[in-house]
Amino acid sequence: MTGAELWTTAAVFGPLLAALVALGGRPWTLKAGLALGSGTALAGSLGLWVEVTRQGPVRHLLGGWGAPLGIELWADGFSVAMLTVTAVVGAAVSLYSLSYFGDLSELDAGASPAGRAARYFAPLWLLLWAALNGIYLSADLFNLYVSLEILGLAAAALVTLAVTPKATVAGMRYLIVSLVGSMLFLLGVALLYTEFGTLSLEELAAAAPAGPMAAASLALMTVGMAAKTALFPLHAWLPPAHAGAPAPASALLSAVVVKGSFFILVRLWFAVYGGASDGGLLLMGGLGAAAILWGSVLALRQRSLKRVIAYSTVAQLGYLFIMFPLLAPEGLGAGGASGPASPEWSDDAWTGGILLALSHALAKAAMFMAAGNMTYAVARDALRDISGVAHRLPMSFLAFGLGGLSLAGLPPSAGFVGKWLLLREAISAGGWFWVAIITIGGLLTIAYVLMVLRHALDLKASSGDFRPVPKRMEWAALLLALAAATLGVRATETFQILLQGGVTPWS
Amino acid sequence: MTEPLTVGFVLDGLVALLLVGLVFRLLRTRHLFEAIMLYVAYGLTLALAWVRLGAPDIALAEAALGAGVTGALFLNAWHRMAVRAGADERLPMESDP
Amino acid sequence: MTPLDLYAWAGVAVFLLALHAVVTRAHLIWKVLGINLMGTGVFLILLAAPARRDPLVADPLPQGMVLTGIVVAVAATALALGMALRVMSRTGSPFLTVDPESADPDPDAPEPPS
Amino acid sequence: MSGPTDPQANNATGAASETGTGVDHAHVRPLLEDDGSRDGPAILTWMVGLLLVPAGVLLALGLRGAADSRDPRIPDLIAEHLPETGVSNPVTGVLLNFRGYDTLLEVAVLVAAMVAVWSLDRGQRVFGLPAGRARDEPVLAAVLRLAVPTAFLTAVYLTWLGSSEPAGAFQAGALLAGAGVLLTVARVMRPPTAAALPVRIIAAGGVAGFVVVGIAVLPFTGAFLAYPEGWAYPLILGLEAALAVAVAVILVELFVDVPSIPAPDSTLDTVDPTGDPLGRALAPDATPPDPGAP
Repeated sequence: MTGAELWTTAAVFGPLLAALVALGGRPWTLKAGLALGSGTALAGSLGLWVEVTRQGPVRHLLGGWGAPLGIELWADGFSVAMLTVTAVVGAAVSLYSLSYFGDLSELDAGASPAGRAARYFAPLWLLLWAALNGIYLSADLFNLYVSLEILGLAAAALVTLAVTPKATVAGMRYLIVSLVGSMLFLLGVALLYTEFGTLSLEELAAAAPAGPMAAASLALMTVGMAAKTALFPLHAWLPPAHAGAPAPASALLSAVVVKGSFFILVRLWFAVYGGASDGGLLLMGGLGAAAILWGSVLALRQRSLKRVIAYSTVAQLGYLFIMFPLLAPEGLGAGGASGPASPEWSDDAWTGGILLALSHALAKAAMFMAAGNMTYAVARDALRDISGVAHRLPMSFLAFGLGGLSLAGLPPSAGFVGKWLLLREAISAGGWFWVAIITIGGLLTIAYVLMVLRHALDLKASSGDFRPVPKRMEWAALLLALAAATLGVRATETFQILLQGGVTPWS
Repeated sequence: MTEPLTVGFVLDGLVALLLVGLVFRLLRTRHLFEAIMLYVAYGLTLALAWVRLGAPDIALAEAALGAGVTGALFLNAWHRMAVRAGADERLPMESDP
Repeated sequence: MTPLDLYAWAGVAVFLLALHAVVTRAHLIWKVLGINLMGTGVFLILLAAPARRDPLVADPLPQGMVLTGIVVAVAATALALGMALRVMSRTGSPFLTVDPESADPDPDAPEPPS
Repeated sequence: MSGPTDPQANNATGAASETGTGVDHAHVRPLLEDDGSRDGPAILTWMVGLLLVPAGVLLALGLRGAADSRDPRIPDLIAEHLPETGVSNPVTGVLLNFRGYDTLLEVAVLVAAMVAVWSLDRGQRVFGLPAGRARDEPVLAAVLRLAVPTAFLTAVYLTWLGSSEPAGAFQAGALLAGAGVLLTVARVMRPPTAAALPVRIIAAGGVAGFVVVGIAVLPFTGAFLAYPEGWAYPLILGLEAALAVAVAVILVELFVDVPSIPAPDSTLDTVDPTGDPLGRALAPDATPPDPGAP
């Protein structure tokens, strides 16, 4: 047994075991479960970070079989980066949830919606966490499908912990989209297995899938995963679901859950399909650009706090898809000509794009938690109702502002470094369209963040009723926001880990 | 069409056709109960298809889980809706303490 | 054309018919039925299409995948039905009638232009 | 707020259909029948259909003759390594040895669905005979006396048989669940409740067994779930037994614990849609609305 086996086991099976502990239904089992899950996930991701830095990508042959008969866990820099940011966000949200759901000693009855939410948030979230870590580490197509199903069921259930009719409907819609997406993915898996006789991502990459059936599989799996990632124009389910869920669930869904299917998309398009075709990459980038504009404009038009943040997620996810065409800069000048993409991958686009995904996870979790604090305090969600809340919750206000700073891409945040790298790549490749989109998107982000801050600072219409917010909830939001705002300073370490394995780890 | 037309081939053709026909019917009908009954029939036909495809493990699982348990889950949901709609009062709903 | 092809084609037909129903039918229970049937369509393809040594015995690996898939489908169907029932208990309708996009939480706020 | 979202209207129609003597046809139709008026315009239905036809043709062409034209590498590999798995049924070998991790996650999906269903609504409302009635119904009593022990024995047999013949834990679990649902509906057995600790422990036992075995063998074989030499058969049999029981309990839970309409706790329907998503009152000391209040 080497470090790889130990740390991958901790990252996947630690949270899974913790979910079973949390199922005990007593206040202490919930706390023990969250502590065990956070601890094993943090230990696993840090251990793998060290391991991968030292010896490059590592693997764990589950059952001792290895591909193609067995299932392999596989960790490269991309996996480790996603694991780590999920662990950090997850630990903070777990801490936050202990206070948000109120007095845990009253949850035995489970009769009130609040009691049920307190009781079932932890087991659902820990199952989801195990599934996410499983996705980041999986090197097997069918295993990805099973993990995705855990992810989808638990995520939809987190939305319906909120009892309003709107949240129930939003959760149902999310579940339907998620299940249909899984089915499309599964059909793609079936076609690939029929055609190439393997489920291992690495063997598939070696087979360099091409031809009509390979293309059909990629199309099916891309539509399925794009729906789960809420890529424009399949995003309509996201704002009501993320805005309607309880605050800790919103933070997790926006910050890390959508990244699970995004991770699979990146793995498929680049590691397995070797970039597919230039035309396909440009299409994905175009959808990302549309998402940035559409999501940002709609965020500006919202009248409720959490919906602004939810639409901002639609927009920010767009940036992650702008990375697709920029990774193969040679394809940009060709104006959409199809054909195999260039094998020369752009390190700038890769590190910039993934850094944006990481910083969005930190910033968005902080913003949803800060928003959760504000709505917790006034028990209202409209922008008007949070007027003047900045004076009573200065820490949450600061957390929201710092998160917004990172989203908008102002220095020294990680969002700044990520956007700057993408911009540099776009400029050097002559892709002026992408330069314009990135810039406009940044300005719109500043606009909707300022819109929220202006309401929060508005002294004239300070609301009367105010519920005190536990300090732990304020600290959790602020710490994550600080991490997002200062990650840019320590970006070098992230670059080093992301280049372990790089864009195409199996070539 | 190089193979000779055998009894087995005709049987497989009929099973495949029946599968598609049942699905078409159950997705088009407007009556929930009818759709659920057709779903159970589809599950049992599917079990037959698994036997023909040389997968007896799956046939057993399909009959028990696919047609049996899933059919029961749909019927359970139907019953809860029927009680709400006042259409079925034979088995009353009871709340356990 | 072989008997196996017939089942694979039936799988394609079932998958697409079910997908069509999920997209176009508004009643939640039919949507759940459709999602479940999409899965069975994939199972048909998985057992009929991959290579096999003995024409009378399916490849054991897809058999394992399908068995796993059936259990996952039962779990997903059960939750989807439970959630559909809760939608009916909260909104009184088996359709997704409360459009989460339309209503603004603040009744006094000006409607966002659309 | 109006129409179907109005909590008052919701309660009123619920009460009417419960107290009314006849069948409320106006109300049955939207729930149990679908006249299609809520579906999108017909042109949309046709356009989606037309889009899917070429997809179907392409897939059908691509799959034509697939089974015969490819190299059966995996079936050969499985046949070659089956003796090392400790079982002789190749499907069981795939499920519990080659791809045991998938089976572990598959049971975790069941657990996730069960927890999610528990989180949807309070308690459980079981449809069935009044308590104790099963004894007065000779036919039902006879069926129960015959079917339940048979199902139990068959389940044990199927679990054991799985190592060599087409059977296994999931089929056995489904059979046990059938017996459990029968007993519950006949009110012979109290339905297992979400609050009962034994239910949680048994339901979690499948995943827990897998993870504990997987971690326990890690120091000896250097890989998660890699059974040590000679231990494969007993470990697989033990895991199958835990799985069968866990699957049975989870399936019964999924049957009895889905919400009913209307939910009896009317407080849920009076949640202020603009306020706290968990329906809590603003003031920390404010008492929640009385569920029994008219």
